[in-house]
Amino acid sequence: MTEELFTLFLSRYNYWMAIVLMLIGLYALIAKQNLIKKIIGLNIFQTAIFLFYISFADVTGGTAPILLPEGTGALYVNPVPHVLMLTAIVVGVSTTAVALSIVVRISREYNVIDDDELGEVMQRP
Amino acid sequence: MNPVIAHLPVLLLVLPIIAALLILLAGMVNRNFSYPITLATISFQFASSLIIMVSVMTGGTIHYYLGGWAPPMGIELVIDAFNSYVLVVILAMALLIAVYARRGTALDIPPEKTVAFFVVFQLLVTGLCGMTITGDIFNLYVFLEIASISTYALVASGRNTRSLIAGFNYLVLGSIAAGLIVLGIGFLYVATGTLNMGELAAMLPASYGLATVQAAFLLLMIGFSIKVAFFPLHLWLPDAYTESPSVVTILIATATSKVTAYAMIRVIFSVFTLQYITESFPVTEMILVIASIAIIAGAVLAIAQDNLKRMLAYSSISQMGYIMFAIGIANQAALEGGLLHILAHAVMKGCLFMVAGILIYRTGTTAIRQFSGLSKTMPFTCAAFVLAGVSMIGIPPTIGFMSKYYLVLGAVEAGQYLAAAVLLIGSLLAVVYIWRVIEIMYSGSHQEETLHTGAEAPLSMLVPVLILAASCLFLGIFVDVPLAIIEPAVTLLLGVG
Amino acid sequence: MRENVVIRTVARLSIPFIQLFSLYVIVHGASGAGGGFQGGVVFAASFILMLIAFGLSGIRSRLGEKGAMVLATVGLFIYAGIGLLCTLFSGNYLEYAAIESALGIPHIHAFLIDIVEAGIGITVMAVMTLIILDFADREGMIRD
Amino acid sequence: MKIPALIAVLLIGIILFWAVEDMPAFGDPDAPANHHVAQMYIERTRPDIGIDNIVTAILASYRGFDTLGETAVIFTAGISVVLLLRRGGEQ
Repeated sequence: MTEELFTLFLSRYNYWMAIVLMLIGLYALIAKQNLIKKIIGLNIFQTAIFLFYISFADVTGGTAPILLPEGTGALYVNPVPHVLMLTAIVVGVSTTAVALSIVVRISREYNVIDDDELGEVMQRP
Repeated sequence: MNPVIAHLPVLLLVLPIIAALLILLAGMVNRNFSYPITLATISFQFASSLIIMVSVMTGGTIHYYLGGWAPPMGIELVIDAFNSYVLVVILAMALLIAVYARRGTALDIPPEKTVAFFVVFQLLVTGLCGMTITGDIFNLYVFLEIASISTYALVASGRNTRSLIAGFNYLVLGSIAAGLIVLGIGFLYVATGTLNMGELAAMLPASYGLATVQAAFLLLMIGFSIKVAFFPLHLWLPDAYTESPSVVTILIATATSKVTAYAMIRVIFSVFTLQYITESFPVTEMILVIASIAIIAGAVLAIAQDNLKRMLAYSSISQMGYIMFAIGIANQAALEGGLLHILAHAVMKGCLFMVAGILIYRTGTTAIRQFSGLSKTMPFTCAAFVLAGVSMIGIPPTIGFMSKYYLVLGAVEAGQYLAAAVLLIGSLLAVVYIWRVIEIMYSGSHQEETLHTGAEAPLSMLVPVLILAASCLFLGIFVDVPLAIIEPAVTLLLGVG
Repeated sequence: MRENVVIRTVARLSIPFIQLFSLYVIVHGASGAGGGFQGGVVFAASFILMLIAFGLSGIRSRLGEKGAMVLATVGLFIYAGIGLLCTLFSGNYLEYAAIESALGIPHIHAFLIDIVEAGIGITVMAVMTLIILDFADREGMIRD
Repeated sequence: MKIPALIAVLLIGIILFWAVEDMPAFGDPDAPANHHVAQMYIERTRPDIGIDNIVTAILASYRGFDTLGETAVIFTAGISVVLLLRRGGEQ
């Protein structure tokens, strides 16, 4: 049983790592009080998703998905997740940019970037 | 087919993106140019959506292969009865909101920001259209992000600085949702190796038993539930609806929430199937329970509110529960009711939020108790509120009654009498929170509060409100018109399984 | 920021190379690692270096907010416009093969991909610069 | 906020770790994801498009519409930052 679990872990350690990273990011995103730390958590969360996609694209012994000269037989890794993640990276950058600009505005208007203090601000009429 | 009409599905998405560029460039020359271009573009989109709906009804489902690559290699746009209907609903709302926005933005958006506001507004509408008509699940995510990022910015764009905090909280929860959705898409891709929705539906049954597929389903459901704000995951919604500029509130309450609900239904019934949620991975009972809690809890919370916009926001949570309720019952009548409720809720809530926007515009307050006697100075606006409110409660012959009638019918057919009772309780609770406002508006006992500065609302704001209020009535009387497209849509959704 | 000779000299020397490299990355996208997004970000990095070394006025004299906004629209317009061009040659949207068969020029497919990548690169570069400019301008942290 | 965060992490974590069990092993060439569409792209990039980089071929041609959407996303972000941060008197 233990051995089985261990093999299961070893053959799929990439997913475990991605998931652990994802959960760290998710925790920071929800639990951290400082808004900038929340954004860092968001970035960790998104990066873990990239890692997940790229890692399942891998093929043992495969080379980068750039075609070798004709006639050379080669095993290529899966190119699709790479394409999808290029798109997702751009989305991540865009989200971060908007998030940071909202935080800049918040700090300009209220002079705080802390969730607790903002909660007090929201309580005021 | 006429070449322009053949390309209409993609022109519907691409021309507005180019128009958004034009809005920006023209707006840099003169800020007053941006609004007419926005209005013209959204009118074009609405006209195209009508043409598309007619050609879908006569000629069947439209497939458009982008780049000429047939799926699964390329991305396709698929327009069938279901999404052509949703497309018309959201674009009709977007057009009315665009008309309303001419004066509606004046209060909330500083004049130097109007250009950027309309660019982002246009991109949001386009993103929603893209979500509606795409047939590729990753493309759905890309358009979801266009819509989400523009929504975060629009929510935070107003003069009201509290909207920044609401916008940030929305961004955090929305990003978690988007992350879970893209993860779910990844799991589906791992299990099947394709991203095309039609092909996923064909290939998934072979791997229904895999934990990967079941996790993908759960992740997608959690993600979409956050985006739609289904009950326990609604935390971002009240603040975002209350604090954001009126025009943005109307748009996200009507168009955005409807399209996200559409995407959820599409994923449940067209990627997974009816058979999956009833047999392989039975979740309908659970969805029904959550939906019932959402209907009751949303309505109870709405009763407790003193701020008109916040009350309507909680009412939205309750009303979106009705759509989820239809998924939980999942038979012909209930889904017809659910799809009809997409239209009904867009029309009613659009009208109510527009009235709320007018009241803020004229009186500067959203506190319900300060609305006493408003019916004397603003008779048309208040009459529209009454009509939409009556529809919200579900009194015949309004559209709100018809959608709830079909939902009850579906629940009874399925033998879920308790669930049918929940719908009636929800309506009773709606009476309480809607009637309270109407009573204050028409009683006029506290005349000492002299905030009734303006007379009736400006015409460009009043006309959309009156159109929507009339629609509440006439769509209910002539309910066969929307049902003509809803029936084939439901058959399509259920027929796959 | 006080004037710093070392930073300014190094920046002045390396900025042209960074920009040249970014163009290489964009053009190289068809045959090897690279692409519009990556190249655009590298190009934007050169502007960030410029901002750090020469301050806001140093970068504004080369690319201001208005210029960046116009460039962002130009890049996106190139992409969307090429797609529309394909529909004029009776293909589907973004169907480069339609242009290839209509004009009879071989390899135009790869050429169009390069143009599209350049469009992406321009938009990404312009938007990144725009974001940096808007952030830097407001906080009063970076001065000349 | 610590307790809701832990609950969310626990919930999502259980779903994810449960899903891993049925995933293909790391680097498995026989995984469904590495077959079907991925193989088609690898085989047809050269005859269809005539460039070497498969990722670019998919990005710009096969799934070009995604990339148009991606460019629109970054444009949206740029204008959103302008909308949020820029003060008056500059237009």
